[in-house]
Amino acid sequence: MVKLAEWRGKQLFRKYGIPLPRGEVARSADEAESAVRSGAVPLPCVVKAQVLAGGRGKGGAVRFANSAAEAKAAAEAILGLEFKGERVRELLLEEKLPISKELYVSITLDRARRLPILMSSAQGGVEIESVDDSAIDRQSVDPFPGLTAYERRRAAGALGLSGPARGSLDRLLEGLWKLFVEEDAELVEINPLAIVGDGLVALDAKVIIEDDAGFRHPEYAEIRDDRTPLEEIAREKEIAFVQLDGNIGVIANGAGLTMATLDVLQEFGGRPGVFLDLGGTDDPKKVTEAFLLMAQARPKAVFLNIFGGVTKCDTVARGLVEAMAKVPPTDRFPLVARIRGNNEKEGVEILRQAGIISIPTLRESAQAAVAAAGSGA
Amino acid sequence: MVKLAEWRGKQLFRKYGIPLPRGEVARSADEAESAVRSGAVPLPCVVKAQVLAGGRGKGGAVRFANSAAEAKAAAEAILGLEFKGERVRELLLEEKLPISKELYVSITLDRARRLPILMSSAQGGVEIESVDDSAIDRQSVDPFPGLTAYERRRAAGALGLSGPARGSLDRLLEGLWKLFVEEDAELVEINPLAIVGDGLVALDAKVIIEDDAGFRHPEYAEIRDDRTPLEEIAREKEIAFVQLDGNIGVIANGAGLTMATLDVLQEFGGRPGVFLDLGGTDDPKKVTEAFLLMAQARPKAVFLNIFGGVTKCDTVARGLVEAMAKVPPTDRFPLVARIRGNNEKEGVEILRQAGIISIPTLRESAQAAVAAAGSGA
Amino acid sequence: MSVLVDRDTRVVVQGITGHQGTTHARLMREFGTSVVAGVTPGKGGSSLDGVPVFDSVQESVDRTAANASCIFVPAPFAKDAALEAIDAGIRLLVVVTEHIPFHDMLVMYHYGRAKGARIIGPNCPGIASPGRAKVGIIPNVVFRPGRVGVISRSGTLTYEIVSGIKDHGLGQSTCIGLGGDPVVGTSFVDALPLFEADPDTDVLVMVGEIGGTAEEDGAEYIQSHLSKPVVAYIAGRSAPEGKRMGHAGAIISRGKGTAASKVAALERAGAKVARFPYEIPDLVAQALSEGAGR
Amino acid sequence: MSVLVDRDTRVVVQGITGHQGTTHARLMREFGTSVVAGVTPGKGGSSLDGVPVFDSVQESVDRTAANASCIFVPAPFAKDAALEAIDAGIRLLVVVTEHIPFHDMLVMYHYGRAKGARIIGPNCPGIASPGRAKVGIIPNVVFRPGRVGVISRSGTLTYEIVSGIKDHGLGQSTCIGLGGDPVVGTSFVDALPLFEADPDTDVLVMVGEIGGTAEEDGAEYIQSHLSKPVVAYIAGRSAPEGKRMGHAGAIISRGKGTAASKVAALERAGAKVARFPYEIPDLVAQALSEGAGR
Repeated sequence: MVKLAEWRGKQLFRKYGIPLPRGEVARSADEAESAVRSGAVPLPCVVKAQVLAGGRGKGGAVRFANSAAEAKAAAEAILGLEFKGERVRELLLEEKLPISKELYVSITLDRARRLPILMSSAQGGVEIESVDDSAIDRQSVDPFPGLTAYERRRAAGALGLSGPARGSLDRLLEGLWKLFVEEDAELVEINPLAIVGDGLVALDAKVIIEDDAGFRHPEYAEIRDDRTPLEEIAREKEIAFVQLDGNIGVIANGAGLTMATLDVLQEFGGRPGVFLDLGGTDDPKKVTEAFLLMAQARPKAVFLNIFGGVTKCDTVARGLVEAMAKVPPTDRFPLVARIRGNNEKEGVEILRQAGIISIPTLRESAQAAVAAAGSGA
Repeated sequence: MVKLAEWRGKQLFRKYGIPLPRGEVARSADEAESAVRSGAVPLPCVVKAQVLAGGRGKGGAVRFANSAAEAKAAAEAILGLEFKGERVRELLLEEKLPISKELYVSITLDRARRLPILMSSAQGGVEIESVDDSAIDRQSVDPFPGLTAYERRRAAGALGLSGPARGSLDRLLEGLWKLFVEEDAELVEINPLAIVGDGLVALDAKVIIEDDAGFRHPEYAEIRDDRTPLEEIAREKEIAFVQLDGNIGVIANGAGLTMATLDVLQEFGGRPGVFLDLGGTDDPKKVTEAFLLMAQARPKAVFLNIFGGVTKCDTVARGLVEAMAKVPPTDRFPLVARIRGNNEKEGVEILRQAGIISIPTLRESAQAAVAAAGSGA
Repeated sequence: MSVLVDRDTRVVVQGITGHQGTTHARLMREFGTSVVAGVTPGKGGSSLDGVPVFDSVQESVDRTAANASCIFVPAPFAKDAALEAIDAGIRLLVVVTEHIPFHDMLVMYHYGRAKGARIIGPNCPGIASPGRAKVGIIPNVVFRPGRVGVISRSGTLTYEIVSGIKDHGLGQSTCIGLGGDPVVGTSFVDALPLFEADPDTDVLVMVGEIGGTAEEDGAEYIQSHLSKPVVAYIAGRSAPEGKRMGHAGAIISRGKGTAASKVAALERAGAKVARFPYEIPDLVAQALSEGAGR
Repeated sequence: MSVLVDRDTRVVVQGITGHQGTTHARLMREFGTSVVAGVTPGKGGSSLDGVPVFDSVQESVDRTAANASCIFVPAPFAKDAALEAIDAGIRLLVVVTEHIPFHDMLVMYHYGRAKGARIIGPNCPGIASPGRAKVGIIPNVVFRPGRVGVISRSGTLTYEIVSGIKDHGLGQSTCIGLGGDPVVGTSFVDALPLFEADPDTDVLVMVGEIGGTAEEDGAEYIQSHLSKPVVAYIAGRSAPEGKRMGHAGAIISRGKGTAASKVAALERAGAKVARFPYEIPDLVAQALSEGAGR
């Protein structure tokens, strides 16, 4: 999941012909000032923090300016702010347009129907979650033949558009659909979509690109997500790694088994702190890397729960033993292991030789892990 | 059906990334000379008449040149030639490439399966009709999801390609498919498709665009087809009009009824000369225009056979009477009419008042028309 | 019983406010068809001869339980109209519109097929079952209830032939005009089994044209699957090779596709092939009396 | 009988020459499955443990009558592999490959549906019926023939649970791992009726995860259509809101999609919901004995 900052989303909007306010990105107060002075951003203008969290307006991360000096001052006020855990490093300056109404449109995936869904609402400018269901028009869109003219017509009706604004919406939705498909988006959302004069303008842009389509889109590879530094390292190594606020590290394979493991630990009073999903690897080196990553998170104890399928038990055991040798003595942690499935015997034996006992049942092993972490810390 | 001249087809090939020899269009011997002299067309080169008929090579409409002077001479020899009924007005000059093998690929419509069909043969450079069926690989292509990678792979196998030429074919077929769909083509054919070094080059281009998609492609409107001047006028007026070499003019509505009428006339010894299909119009003015067009073709007699559906009998009768008044006395012709179907009574009465008797049965009316045309002339 | 349409057929006319849509909505009602709705985007809320007009097919289905659509919208918008009808749950579409690009029809056909919707046409006169319902534009005057089924690729030639059957004192069970475009939603092969299964049809008339291989494919089906007698006619025996006869379906291509090839295939399949339209009624009467004698 | 696979299942392994393909082709054969062919473009003509390798799925079908495919090809090529299998007439596809973009899976799913092909997966462990056939990667050791049907969205958690059933002295009729991706070819709602109709299944185990509404939809189906007892488990009750649990299927979205919502829906539908995986075998045994008593 790659969430694009507003300005990046708008770059895509431009590519697909979706109308935008005139604007410019700035990374310093001076850049903000000169964006206005050069005329690239007409006055009056709005100065917006480029952070991924919502609620920027109320949070002081959006300001208005009537001159280059005001734009500079606004930029100084916003840049460097910590907004919902994100540091503001970039600003988007845009002309402030005379808006007569704010609408909402988005395209995302409807998993249950296995079809993209186009949502339209005449109540834009607020979080869509707060809009009554009856005020949101939903239409499934078949990938073949794609978004049809009649679907766009119905959306225009739902938004209450007529005349030239209807034609404007038609073209905009064609572009939005194309973007959704060609850029492998999970979500494209325009909120608010503003009526300005006879036409429409996208005032905000929320675009989420699917991770798995990375092979088609190397251009998104370097865009960072909302991850902690360790999570970021894990991502580079293609290990699923999530930090919570407990003290037991969990290494499992497969999302379902990982979650079930957390459930059981919690049942016995444990507080999982980091969990790490080995997924379907069968490379001992990757297992070693995963363990070393876990060590860096400094858990009180680690619970290893593996059911060998693609990932074989002896592979995990080998990787684990290799890793334990590399962890500095100060970073060592008590380890409770449970390995079952393919090559179970070999894996259990390798662990045994390294002095680690594999407890075969989930309940008992989880209890042991909770005990190892202790009640304090 | 808009058949594109080779150079127009190649313009489309260029648009879709299909590799071509370097070349230039010339409309005079001087243009041909300077195309070579300027370096736009490297030497040695080939000078090809831009006519729609096949068999140009054997017909002397393709020549080779090793210098600008030779190119000029070749152009002089070809321009103005009458080739299978077509006057040569344009030439395409292209570099002559070192060809190691000639292949064939095309995409067209398979009506029976209602699917586009990709045909590939390692025996290119000859008319595909003369290639044995077993040497042509045929693959149906579903519009959704479009030409797939595995289909392109199979085509490469059928063409005996490997290494870089395989990759070249893959991209070429992607482009050809895109062209077929986006340009609303009935046929896209590359014959020969030449292996030149490691890659592929389209030496010829045959593209036929569908008439009915004209609303999406105004750019093809002015390209003329292989029609007689009267047929061309009829086309502008959206009247289906075909000239044969008999002496009875036939006006009917609908392709099936028109053909059945010709069948019956022929049975009774008549020779249909022009036939004109009113189609589904219900506009008396269009009927009048059609009659006046028929008059220009100077038939010995005209047989009007209408079954009124969308085209109503009284509309036809009115248009006919209007037209008869406008035909100059010298151009008049005997008329046999048969009008049936919607508003039959009204139509028959309008004709009766103008002195024309409608004969209700097909057999008898056809016999009357043959008699009216006489045996001579 | 009848084929595809019956007294429960509830027609929505897409493009009802156009000249053709208005005219034929009226003629369908005169035939006895339940025309329950019209659709013209932007004209929703109005009505025409008492038939309510809606902005979308979905509304017309929700409000009037329409279950068949007759499409008259101009060619550039016909694909969209068909997709809209299919998505709204319509399972029988008669597309009268002519000059629809075949690339559009490919999309309509394959989308319809995936969703279980049948398309008749495009560029077709539609379907009618006298005494039951008509969806399309075949003139009402040519019909009379009876036991002859008609399947035709032609338009006006169909009227001519159906009318000839009536003039001969016979009547029709159901008549389908398939349309002569390169890609049709329903072909001979698709329509033949429907008539074979129809207890109201005793004999079939199949009207073909030169071009394509639909008649040859139909003949193959007749030979292997059909028990009912078939009378056939192929228009264009005298047409010169390579000349267009008015629509793309009528270009002669090598071997198959000629009148001779089609006639031979049909005769091999046991069909009686008329040389001229006016021979059809006698052949039909003959087939009926032979069938009665069995 | 069993669900979707049986002794007549003839598997072609797409991507057989890769590490996973080779390994699991062998394991499927050890399970007793007829692995009749492999496909790797460019490697046609070779063989692997006596299994012939072809360049295309069509060839493998023509030459070995393969009727099911197990797909291991890397994500960028998986869509093409699936389309190839569908076009070659394969009607059961198990897609093991993970990280296939959902836009690709949309195409695979809807194309397959239009052609009557069923896809299990992607990113799934596949399907197995002990004593009959396995198409996929579930470890052979967890199985033992029996009368418990298992449907699961998880991978290794499925192994854990299926293994637990075996350790308890019970056995499985058929086990399907649906995969946890946003778009799956076969969901609970699709799989449940197959087990309901299977005379070899007496009780069903349904293993779900937080995220999406597949479990709620399944519960609705159970309530209205299922007569057999269901034991369910939902992983992720303790997961914090909004954090990713390793794949996109596990993002919690408002209201529906939480463990609480799923558990409640399943309990309303009459399923026994285990709180932990190790509670499942007892609940299954209980349901079996109650069923025997009816």
